[in-house]
Amino acid sequence: MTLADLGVSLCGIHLPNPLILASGILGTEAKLMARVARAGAGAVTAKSCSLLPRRGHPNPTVLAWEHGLINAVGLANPGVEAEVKELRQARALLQPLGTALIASIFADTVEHFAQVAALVIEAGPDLLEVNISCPNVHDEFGTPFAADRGAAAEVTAAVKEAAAGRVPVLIKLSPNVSDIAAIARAVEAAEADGISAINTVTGMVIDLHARRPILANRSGGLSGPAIHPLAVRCVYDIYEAVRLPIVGIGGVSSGRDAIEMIMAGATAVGIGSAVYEEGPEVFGRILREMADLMAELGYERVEQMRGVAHW
Amino acid sequence: MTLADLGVSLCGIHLPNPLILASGILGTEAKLMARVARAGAGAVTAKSCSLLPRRGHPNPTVLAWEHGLINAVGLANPGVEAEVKELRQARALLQPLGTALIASIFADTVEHFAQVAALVIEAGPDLLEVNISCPNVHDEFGTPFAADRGAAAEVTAAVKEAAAGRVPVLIKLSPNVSDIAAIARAVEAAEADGISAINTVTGMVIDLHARRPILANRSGGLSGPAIHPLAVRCVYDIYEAVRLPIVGIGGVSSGRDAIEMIMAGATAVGIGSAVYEEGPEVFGRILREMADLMAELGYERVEQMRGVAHW
Amino acid sequence: MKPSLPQVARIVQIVDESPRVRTLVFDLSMAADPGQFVMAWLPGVDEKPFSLMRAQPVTLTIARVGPFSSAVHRLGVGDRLWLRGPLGQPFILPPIEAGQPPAGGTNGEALLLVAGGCGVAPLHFLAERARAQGWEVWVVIGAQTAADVILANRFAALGAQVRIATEDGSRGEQGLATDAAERLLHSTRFRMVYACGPEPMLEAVEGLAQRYRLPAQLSYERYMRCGFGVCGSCSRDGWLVCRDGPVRQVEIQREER
Amino acid sequence: MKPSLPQVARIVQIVDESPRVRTLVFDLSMAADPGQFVMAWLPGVDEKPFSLMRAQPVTLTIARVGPFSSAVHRLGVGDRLWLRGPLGQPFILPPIEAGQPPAGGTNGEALLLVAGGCGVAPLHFLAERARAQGWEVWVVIGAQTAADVILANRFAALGAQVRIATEDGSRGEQGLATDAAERLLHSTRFRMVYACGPEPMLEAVEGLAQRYRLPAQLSYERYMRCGFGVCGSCSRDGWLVCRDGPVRQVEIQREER
Ligand SMILES: Cc1cc2nc3c(=O)[nH]c(=O)nc-3n(C[C@H](O)[C@H](O)[C@H](O)COP(=O)(O)OP(=O)(O)OC[C@H]3O[C@@H](n4cnc5c(N)ncnc54)[C@H](O)[C@@H]3O)c2cc1C
Ligand SMILES: Cc1cc2nc3c(=O)[nH]c(=O)nc-3n(C[C@H](O)[C@H](O)[C@H](O)COP(=O)(O)OP(=O)(O)OC[C@H]3O[C@@H](n4cnc5c(N)ncnc54)[C@H](O)[C@@H]3O)c2cc1C
Ligand SMILES: Cc1cc2nc3c(=O)[nH]c(=O)nc-3n(C[C@H](O)[C@H](O)[C@H](O)COP(=O)(O)O)c2cc1C
Ligand SMILES: Cc1cc2nc3c(=O)[nH]c(=O)nc-3n(C[C@H](O)[C@H](O)[C@H](O)COP(=O)(O)O)c2cc1C
Ligand code: FES
Ligand code: FES
Repeated sequence: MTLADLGVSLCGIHLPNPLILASGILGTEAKLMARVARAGAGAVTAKSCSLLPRRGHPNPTVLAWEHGLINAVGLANPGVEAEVKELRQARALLQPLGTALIASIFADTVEHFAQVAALVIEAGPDLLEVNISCPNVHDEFGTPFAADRGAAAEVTAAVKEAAAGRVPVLIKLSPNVSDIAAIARAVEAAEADGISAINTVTGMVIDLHARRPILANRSGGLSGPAIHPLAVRCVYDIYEAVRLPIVGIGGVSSGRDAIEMIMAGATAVGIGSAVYEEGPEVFGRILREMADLMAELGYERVEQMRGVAHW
Repeated sequence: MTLADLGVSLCGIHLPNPLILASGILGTEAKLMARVARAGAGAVTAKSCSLLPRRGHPNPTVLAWEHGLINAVGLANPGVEAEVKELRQARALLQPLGTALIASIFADTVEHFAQVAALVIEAGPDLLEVNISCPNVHDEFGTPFAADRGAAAEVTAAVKEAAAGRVPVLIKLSPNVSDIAAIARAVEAAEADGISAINTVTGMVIDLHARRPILANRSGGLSGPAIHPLAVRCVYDIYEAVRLPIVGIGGVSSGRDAIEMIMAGATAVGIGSAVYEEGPEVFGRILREMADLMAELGYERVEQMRGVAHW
Repeated sequence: MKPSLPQVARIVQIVDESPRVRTLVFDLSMAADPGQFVMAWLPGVDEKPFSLMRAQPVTLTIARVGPFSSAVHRLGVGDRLWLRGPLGQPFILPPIEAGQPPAGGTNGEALLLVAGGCGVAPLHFLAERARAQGWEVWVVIGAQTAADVILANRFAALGAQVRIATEDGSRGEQGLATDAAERLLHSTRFRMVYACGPEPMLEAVEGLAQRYRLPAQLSYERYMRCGFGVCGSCSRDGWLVCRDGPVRQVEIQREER
Repeated sequence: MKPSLPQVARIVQIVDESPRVRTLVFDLSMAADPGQFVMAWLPGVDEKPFSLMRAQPVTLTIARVGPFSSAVHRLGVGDRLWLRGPLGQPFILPPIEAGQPPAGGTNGEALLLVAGGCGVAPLHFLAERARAQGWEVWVVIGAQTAADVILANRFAALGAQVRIATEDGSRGEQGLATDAAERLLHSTRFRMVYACGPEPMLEAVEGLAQRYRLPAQLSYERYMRCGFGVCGSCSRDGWLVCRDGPVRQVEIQREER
């Protein structure tokens, strides 16, 4: 079994293997993304960017607890203009490696989503991921776009129009909803090309001596091993609901976890927090574990495993 | 610091300490509940019961994964008639220990909730917990009552009417929603006496060799350490939203975790999956840890810590 | 949390012990003690507890009595079952005092094992351990009829003294296992009584042990879900078969007078 | 996942090193090596990285330069700070070959430490370790003016050779730390060069090390969020100061001709 057998096609884009660096992890710099690509990632996602630069929240912003990470970086980013430069450089570095580049965007309004999308596409990413887990400012309760079928569909339609067929659009869903399949259906109806699931799970860690939440933002997003079965369930539910390809993300830290995601229905698998334990080299280990497991399970290609846990 | 100092009042009911055995864990038999009371619990919650007996889902129904448990017992229970007998016996066994008894009910319709409530109250529990994390059959999508403000409020109002002031009513909320505070507000408006939060988080574990979810029900409820920061966040959000007492439940397995819940706003703290590691004796250990930590932090009574993480 | 997800295991050998009972040997080993059990999962069918008949390699002796056990009986060599465990509290051998039991000897004290139905499985595992420590082991195997007597020659091969009791007298002594056990208790000095089988048999053995002023260890069965002391499904008046048991230690009762 | 939540620590001693720099000693110890750092959290204020000046007990040397460091300077003995770590890759002492360095001697090879600003903190920790292993240690402390020179007599107390360079010549040699370092490199045989300080200084030291064909270890600073290689905030062209560093190993370059 050679690594070449791990290749998959995501929205028509060939990935040398199904492992994708998730957004917000090491995706701040072109050279850092190239390093992750060299470590084995089949695609890398850049840190989500917005129209204007954002400083993000004050520290503490990222912590490791016993069963995962929690973060409230607050979507710090240099703004789309600087991001386009970084993405162009990343693209040049990734192309010889055969690694796909995924741009990630977010915004506060539907209109801004469309604007950032149009601008970021200029950098020529292979795919565009739309992070809709941010609050919807049109909504009186500040409900995140990802928690509302209508808002999620509106963003999808606006970004799709801005993309004008130049790049496939992945909509990244939040697990902090009661029915993720319903959101997935809304996003499919609005003609998304694929779905990324999941973003982080809202949580909080309080320090007893400080008598307050440790993150400056109080609550933050949980990721890593703790959220893995929750993510697998979301991918499973979405696969039952829609025909779109899914990037399964959440707590994947082994070949076993990655194949579990694929059996739940994922076409490709995002890796974020697992970088914590062993750095970018985690990609190589997971790929080796996947290849060994596929041989043991009698699979020759990744697609053969996709969705087999549904029957 | 003696254990007596750990006493709290929950909806006017005195608990010798804030630790409550959560519903569905060892709450199947009067003698088992008495055993947990002797091990140190300040209150014990019986397994949720319904109008008619239920066999529950076929096995596998309960599994331990690396960071917690996952279960789909399917609310197996002997029905309210048998439950009343068990609760009466439990009450007799608990009274000399000073441990409070909490009955737990669920149903498929608002009317059935009221009926089970009226029947179960005959057993004379100290508190009544209403598990609304089951699907709402009035809703075309089968949304759980706990995921819908209107449905949650309706159940609350119906059970409150059935209880007719004879027993305080706790509504148990689900974390599988986008805005748990909104549900809490609806439940408060419908005159709940308190809130229990949280029930399990929906998840799934797939076996690679079997190529299917391990639980016979496919998906199940995650509990234990993995969900603790999610539960703390829910309690924190609910405390900001309502004035009701809160039973904080989810992944509590140490004195630190319990105090974290209380600082987030909990009046009492549920313990479920932590029984896995060391059996009912876990209550004694957590109480000792709480007492030691309170001494270290300079608190003399549990109420002094309640909600201090809000400022 | 120590993980306890099911592990896949392949059947490498099947031995028919009787028309209704077969022993399955797997390509998996566990660190476990006699009396401990595993939860065996057959995807799409069910998950049920089974005592280890041996742990290295994992070996189960399963009677065909209902849907799940029948499904297991339909499996052949090369087929798979998923196991989680070992679970529960094991049988405990009496502490060995200095120089005792002497190799091959017993210092006048032996162990009495009383098995009914599939209760032979964990007791065979126990007999193996006990013999390895030099204990003299007596086994009473109870069954309805000759065809249901299982593992008798395996016990004999371990060097255990075997007594068979069938209700219809078609093999060994006629009567219940506990009758045969009582006759042994008359004639031999025992240190400990172990039993696994139907609950009425366990009750009778408890009575016998008390009468002969011997400590006993009895292994129980109950419907199980979690298998690790959380769900409360297997409670016997507050005693959890899965976690506190399946083996219950019965001390010598003070004489009441 | 190894947990790395902040641990509360109480200040047990404060030493003013200069008008702008103080050393805080905490009631907490860590297993850590010189060059590693901690993230220090002051609830309601901020969380920032600081090199360990000592690990047992944890000791930090902090310059008052902005909002966070000023808030730390407002703390007194008995006040608390929350620390997580140790984080990052440490300085590495050269391997000791059999019988070398001889106790108290150096076999003609010494270690050169070049410190600018708060860079003295981790280098003091390193000097302590190196001296304990018997290495001869030379330290160059660079500062703008005499008042900014810190820890000089502490290094001397360890038995290190101390050279001071101030830009205004108010103490020690006049000029940059790297000028003084170059003079030492002329006259003494060194085995390794270590440096911590402002980035232009590190660049100059790297050039010196290359010129004198010595390996170097340089410690960098960058704005940090996670401190453990996840968020990408501290990247220097793909090299993560928090995880790959803060210490960068510079091998002896092959001569280009
Ligand atoms: C700790 C523990 C250890 C066990 N060890 C073994 C073992 O080593 N071997 C084994 O075959 N079973 C063992 N069992 C029983 C086993 O778990 C199942 O109950 C049995 O396989 C029946 O399941 P089923 O679905 O086939 O039939 P069911 O439909 O559950 O049962 C059919 C009928 O058979 C009865 N029955 C259940 N088990 C037995 C039995 N062993 N012998 C005779 N009648 C029975 C039931 O009471 C019921 O009336 C053990 C149970 C426990 C709790
Ligand atoms: C790995 C690492 C180790 C560090 N170790 C130490 C240490 O041991 N002691 C220490 O005092 N700081 C150390 N720092 C710097 C420290 O983390 C903070 O940057 C510093 O305390 C300034 O924070 P502030 O909020 O007070 O000021 P800011 O507003 O962040 O900074 C104010 C100004 O001071 C400059 N500045 C930042 N750090 C220093 C410094 N050390 N000396 C002079 N000017 C500076 C900034 O560039 C800025 O212009 C270290 C940083 C890293 C990355
Ligand atoms: C520090 C950090 C920063 C993140 N930033 C982003 C982001 O900018 N945009 C985004 O869509 N997701 C972001 N995420 C979410 C991840 O992309 C991913 O969905 C989540 O962490 C779950 O995957 P994991 O368990 O493998 O980490 C971030 C996660 C972490 C831990
Ligand atoms: C095996 C099992 C069965 C449960 N059954 C019920 C139930 O019947 N009713 C209910 O309200 N909650 C039930 N729960 C949820 C628990 O009461 C609790 O809310 C949840 O497990 C989180 O707490 P923990 O992390 O301490 O276990 C069950 C949980 C488990 C693990
Ligand atoms: S089977 Fe769950 S407690 Fe015994
Ligand atoms: S501070 Fe996050 S990667 Fe270095």
